[in-house]
Amino acid sequence: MALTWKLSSYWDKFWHLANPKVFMGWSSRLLPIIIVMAAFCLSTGLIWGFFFTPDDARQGSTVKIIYLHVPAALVAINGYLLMFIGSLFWLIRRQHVSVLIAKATAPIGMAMTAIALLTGAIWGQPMWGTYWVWDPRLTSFFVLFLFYIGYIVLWSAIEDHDTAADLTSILALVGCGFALLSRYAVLFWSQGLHQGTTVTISDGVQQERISDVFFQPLLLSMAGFCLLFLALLLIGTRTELRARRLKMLELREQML
Amino acid sequence: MMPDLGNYAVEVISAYGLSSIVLGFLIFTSVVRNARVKQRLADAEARKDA
Amino acid sequence: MLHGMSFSVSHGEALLVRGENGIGKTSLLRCISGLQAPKSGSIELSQTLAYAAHVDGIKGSLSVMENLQFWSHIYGGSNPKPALETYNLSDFAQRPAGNLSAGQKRRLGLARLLVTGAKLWVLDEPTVSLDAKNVLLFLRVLKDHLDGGGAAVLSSHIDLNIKMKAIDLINFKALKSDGNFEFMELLE
Amino acid sequence: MIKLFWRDVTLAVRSGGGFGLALIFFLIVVVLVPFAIGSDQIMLSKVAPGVLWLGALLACLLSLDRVFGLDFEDGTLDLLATSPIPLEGVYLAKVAAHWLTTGLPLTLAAPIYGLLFNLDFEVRQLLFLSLLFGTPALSLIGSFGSSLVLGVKRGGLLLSLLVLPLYIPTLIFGAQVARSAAIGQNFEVPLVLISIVSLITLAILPFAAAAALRINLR
Repeated sequence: MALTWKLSSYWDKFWHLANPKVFMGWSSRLLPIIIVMAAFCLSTGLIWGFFFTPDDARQGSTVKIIYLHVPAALVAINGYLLMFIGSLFWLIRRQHVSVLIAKATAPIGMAMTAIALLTGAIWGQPMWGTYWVWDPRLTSFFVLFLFYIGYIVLWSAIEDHDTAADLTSILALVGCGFALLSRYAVLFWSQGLHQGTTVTISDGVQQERISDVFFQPLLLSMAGFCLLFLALLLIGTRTELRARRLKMLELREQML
Repeated sequence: MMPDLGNYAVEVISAYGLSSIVLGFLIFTSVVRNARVKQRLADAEARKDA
Repeated sequence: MLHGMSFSVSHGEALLVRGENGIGKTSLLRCISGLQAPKSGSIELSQTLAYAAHVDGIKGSLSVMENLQFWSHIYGGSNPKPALETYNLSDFAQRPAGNLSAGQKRRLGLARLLVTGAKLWVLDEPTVSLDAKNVLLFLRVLKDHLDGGGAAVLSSHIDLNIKMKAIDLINFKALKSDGNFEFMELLE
Repeated sequence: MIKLFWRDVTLAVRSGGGFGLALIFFLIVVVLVPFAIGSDQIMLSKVAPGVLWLGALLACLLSLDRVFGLDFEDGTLDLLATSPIPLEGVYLAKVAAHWLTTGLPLTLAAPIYGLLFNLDFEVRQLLFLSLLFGTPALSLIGSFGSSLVLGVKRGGLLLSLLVLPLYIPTLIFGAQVARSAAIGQNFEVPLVLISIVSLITLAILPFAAAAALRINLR
């Protein structure tokens, strides 16, 4: 019994973190640290990868694009999962902060998907001879890009905040299911051209036998991208919270 | 200092260039929007208390 | 939007919701009928409910009879004929509902209430676009409904001369209290 | 619920526009293809299964905003929401009515339109089969989309933007079945997969759509 009691107190404390005022508090303290760490990891990772790693035997210097493509792809996929979780918590507990986290994640996720697509296409160009190849990995990122756009457009299409939050959350939940379905449909649809992705990460980016010299800078730039994502997310969520409060105040002014 | 990028220099540079443009735009918009909303909120709060 | 109110309606009673336009009458009625979840507090419904709003939900390309038959099936198949007679729409039965007048459409909407056989009627301005004769007709039907153990919650601008409890929605600025009903304020 | 289904079917038949429009749109799209791609038979027959599937999908998309739009405007949806039928039931009845009045006619028309590309019987048969199993998913997903955009004024464009990405698995598997005869692969696997997609959507979407309807009726 004691265990469950302790667990629930953690759980409540966790919810306490998500209360708007408390969130604004700890996020403002955490933000500067994250920004500094993100800047550090990003710069060292990219500079190290760009300047101090040898060319790959087969691909020549294009392998340097790896330091952009893989981290961006990683953030793009996890961004959508975060939106799924944020929407779920909104629908279950009406947590304003969690739905605003989902809302703030979308543009960042979309930008990261765009970067993954751009760098993927450019990276593939020398080997495949054309800029855009209907390769399963790139195509499923394109599908993910469409899902992001749908989510963002739905937000802007509905005036009332709570209705928009509810409907976009439902779209995110359903969209996530279909994103997985589309992923496997795309894999089924074509025989993969992609060179097998670079690092094993649970969300399906498979292992690539790459030597250590490429690996360390890659880890750093991945950390950099994730921290950048977190920083932008906190800024975005704080903006959304403030925007919501602003709208409340303006509504109240009209009513008086 | 510039590493010899061999015949794929254009690709690598354009990849980094494009990505930094997208990232730059993303960072710029989120920071600017944050500041603008912060400002308008401060005005609204001031109006409320006045 | 509505805050701090509680009331109950039992068999044979009708509750009139009064207040200026846009003060929350409709959202209260929608809240009762379950279309809108209350922010706090609860709504207990012991009986089946039929809701009727400004828009009657009548399909133009279906005939009057088909419209009523549809609703009778949805609510468990009572025969629509008597409802047509009480609102003397029987001679329009086969006519497509599209070319009925506003008043006739409103009567068809009210006839739907009879067909549903629901005990609790939630009506939003039921007498709109009805001429005096038909308003009396409606009041008689409402009275029979109440005497038959039914209940109703309705909002209306004209005074319906039926013994009815009333509840006034008042803008939160002017707060006054009377009778046994807790008062409503308009607060976010 | 069955009565709601029949009422919707009679409404669609009476108003006439409904499925006739979708069929004509489908025909136009199909006829436009040779103008776009050129009249060389080999090319056309290679492209035909995909084009027919895409045409059916777009025609299906066309008629979606009428699924809930009409009832929302004239207040019927409010009355249905307060009736004893659950909103999930209302959604399923609407989907069935949409499928019968749009999905099925498209499925029947596709093999006939296939003649324009002189596809042989086997390919047209597979086309029919894949559409038969695929169009229910198109109606299910589409109606879910139309319940999402109910409150939005000009929701038509937004509806396509939201629904088309969700159509991708169905389109891929459906076109694969239709193409399998031409490229000599077996058609059973994609056919099973498309049915799985339809079943999954049948299982999940009613609850999501009912939730969306409840929110939009607030």
